[in-house]
Amino acid sequence: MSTGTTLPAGPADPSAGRPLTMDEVAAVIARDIPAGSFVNLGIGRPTTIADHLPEELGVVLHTENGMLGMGPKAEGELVDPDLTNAGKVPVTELPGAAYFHHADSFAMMRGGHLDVCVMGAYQVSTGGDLANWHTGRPDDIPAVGGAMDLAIGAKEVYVMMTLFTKSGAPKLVPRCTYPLTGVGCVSRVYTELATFDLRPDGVHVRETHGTTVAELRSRLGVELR
Amino acid sequence: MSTGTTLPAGPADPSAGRPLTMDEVAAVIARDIPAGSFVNLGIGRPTTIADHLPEELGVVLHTENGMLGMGPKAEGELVDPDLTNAGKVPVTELPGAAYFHHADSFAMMRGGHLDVCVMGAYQVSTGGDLANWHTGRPDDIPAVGGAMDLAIGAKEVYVMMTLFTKSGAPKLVPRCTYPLTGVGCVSRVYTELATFDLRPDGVHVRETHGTTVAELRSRLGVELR
Amino acid sequence: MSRAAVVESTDEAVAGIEDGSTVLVGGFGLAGMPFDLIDALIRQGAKDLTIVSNNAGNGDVGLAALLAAGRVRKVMCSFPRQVDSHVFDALHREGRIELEVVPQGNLAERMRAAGAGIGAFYCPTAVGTPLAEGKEVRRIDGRDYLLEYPIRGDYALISAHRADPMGNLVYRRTARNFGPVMATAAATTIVQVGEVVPLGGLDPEAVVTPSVHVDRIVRVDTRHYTVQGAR
Amino acid sequence: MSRAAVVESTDEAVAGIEDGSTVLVGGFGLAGMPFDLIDALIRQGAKDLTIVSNNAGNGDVGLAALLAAGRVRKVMCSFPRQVDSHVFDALHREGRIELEVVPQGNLAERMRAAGAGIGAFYCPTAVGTPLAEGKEVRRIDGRDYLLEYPIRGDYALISAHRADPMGNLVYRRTARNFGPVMATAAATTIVQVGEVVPLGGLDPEAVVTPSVHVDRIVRVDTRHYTVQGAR
Repeated sequence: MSTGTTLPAGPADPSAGRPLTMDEVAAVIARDIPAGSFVNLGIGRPTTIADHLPEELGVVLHTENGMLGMGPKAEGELVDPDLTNAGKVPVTELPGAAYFHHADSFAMMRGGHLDVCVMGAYQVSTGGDLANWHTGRPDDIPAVGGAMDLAIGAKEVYVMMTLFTKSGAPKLVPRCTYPLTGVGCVSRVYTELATFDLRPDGVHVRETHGTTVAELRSRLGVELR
Repeated sequence: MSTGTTLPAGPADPSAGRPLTMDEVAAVIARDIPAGSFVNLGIGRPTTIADHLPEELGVVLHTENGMLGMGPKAEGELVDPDLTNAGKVPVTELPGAAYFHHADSFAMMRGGHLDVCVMGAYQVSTGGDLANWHTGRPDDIPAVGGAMDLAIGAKEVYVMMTLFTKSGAPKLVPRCTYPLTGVGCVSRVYTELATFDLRPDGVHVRETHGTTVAELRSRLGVELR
Repeated sequence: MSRAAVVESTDEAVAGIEDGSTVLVGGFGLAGMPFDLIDALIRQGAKDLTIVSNNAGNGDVGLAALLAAGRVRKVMCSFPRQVDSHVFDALHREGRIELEVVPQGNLAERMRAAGAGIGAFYCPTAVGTPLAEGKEVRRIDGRDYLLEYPIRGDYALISAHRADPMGNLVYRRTARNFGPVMATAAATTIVQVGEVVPLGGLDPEAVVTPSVHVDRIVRVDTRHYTVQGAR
Repeated sequence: MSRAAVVESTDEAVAGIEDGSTVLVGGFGLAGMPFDLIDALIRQGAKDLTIVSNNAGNGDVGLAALLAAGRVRKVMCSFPRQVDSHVFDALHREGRIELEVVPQGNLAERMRAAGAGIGAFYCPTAVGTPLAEGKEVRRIDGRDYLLEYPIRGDYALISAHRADPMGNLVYRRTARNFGPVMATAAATTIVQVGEVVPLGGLDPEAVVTPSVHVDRIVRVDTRHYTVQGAR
């Protein structure tokens, strides 16, 4: 895994002095994924990271419904009802792909064979707990899909989310109030304002976008290193 | 499974008024295997049962090293080092065969998907305990292979053996003295002198060859029904 | 006895499914969903069913139609809530259908355990979450695991691409999903396929579901449903 | 980072295997035995190894040669005693090699558990036998099971038929045996293949071991050993 903290300049480098768009966050994540990694991109926003992964990087995408070597979204003639991603969106197949059944697919995930998984979240705790499957509202129909399997499976679990809710509440929190998806599983959180490394000794700010560590510390109310 | 006790006349029907040869025992077992069954034939003598299974019976042979649809022993040009049975003897492939890896092969066995397995034995107890993997002699190198998996896996476990050791000791016994392969797993025992059904209410003699139930009772020293 | 039978109609394929059965239903969303078998099951009339499937129906077809027909007592699935799962949503909110949410990988692995003769297994998924409630926890090599039990089906209804007359199956792309696992986990496995090829017409190296796991096969015409755009 | 590398020699393929490693070695008898990788491992010199394999060597080649070279501390296998296992037999009788006998299906399932992230599982095999000694027994639904733990490898040495440059593998006939399971169960999986085909040269539906489980690939010339006539 990439562990450096210096950022190469380039198209994915924001250095804009302003918060990133979520598409720019996707580009930042793509930049941090090591060449040749096996990666699972969660349903929703994380799926867009694929658009920022140059082919020459050789990243292989896993979709938990049973495929390695997933290609871009299928359009027009390429749409095949038998070939979708985990979000049930039609996708394509790249050379060197392989299909497998669900038990093998989740064995691959649970067994720690995938390098990186990126998911969205309602909340992440400073200790790496993840909440992204259930709002906890009593009238909400719970639906977990593969989120809990992904949370405990990949070597590195990254979260891609906005740092605050629409009403301004922090989503990186000392302790999750939403029902948990996994415990202590998230190692990095990518947001529009900053990227955080969640380490045993605390939360480290990896980079900021249009804000400062001091400002983040004050807005989040958590310890930052 | 076949449960009838009347025997059709035919080449496999001994009715010779004498003990059977082991090849004739193989023929008797073949006669009792229902059409279309999935069957695993153990290493050694049970392998010869295949020679008595007419093709039109549609019995499918499983070999635990990873194949369904195993054909006869390979000779000459047909010998392929990549295609052997569980005894590591070169075999052939029949139309409709399928290959799979060891975990899937033993899942198939352990999961109860095979109808019949036939194995040899040192001893079988009247309660269906099987001893066929270890002589118990301290200087013997133990080697179990798939015997314990087969013992607990198939829907019906049949044993094919001589009824007495070379020194005349019964091999169908009240209690095995050899180390066990499986507990209460054998449902039928085929020997040169008789076929026995091991049922919850005791040992039933299914047929005899050149002997009588009374004589067997006296020689074996076990209850027979 | 246990060799697969190629039957002539989907009605024949689903004959005998009893009220109260647990039925494993293949498919992930629409891909691999055995629509024709489900339609036949609706005609057949079995009720009080427990359905094990990844989702709880899409739109008004397939599982959703079975649910709408009032035949299902309980659904075990990983992801009932979808943009087009209005049939399930309404039944559930009305308290007319029971739901057990199982993480997707556990759903697969628990059926695999049933097919493989495993009594139970320790799984790291869902530890410390609400879905761990009531489950035994065990620490192994410093990590916590939950004890998970097999999910067995009385029947599996699945869809495959091609079969041979023995019952060997191959699938197509991600429509494979739960099919091979469910085929091992049910007492009776019923398969709809697009084509039955002659014996010897499948490469033995490429067979995904070996014949021993298949009981009934029926050929159906390929139907295409609108692919939904959301999960 | 984790993408497979196609290397030029078997020596390169086995480079870095440390003394004391647990090495999973594919093959069932001679079929699927990675002879060239084992020969390279003998040259490489790692010692004090634990070998996990179905058998404990045949004749004087492959595993038997590794054993004869004195590099193996312990063998975990299902069937050491064969007509031509004289190398192992002698070492074992002299007390120079440790043996753990594991039922063949448990050997496979325990490696599968390692590859699948399962902490332990309850297995009905060997209940009430000497191989149950020291194992936890649990009654589930009226049947007894033994608790079995994963077997993990530091390395797996396996043989496959063809690879593509990504590391996807297909096997040939019953030479498949333990290869696909071992590939999932080792930290580093090293594969000898008869042919490396161009990318796209393997049917994605027929891939048996997906690339994610493979680390190093080396092409070797096919060698045929005498097929033994007994178990």
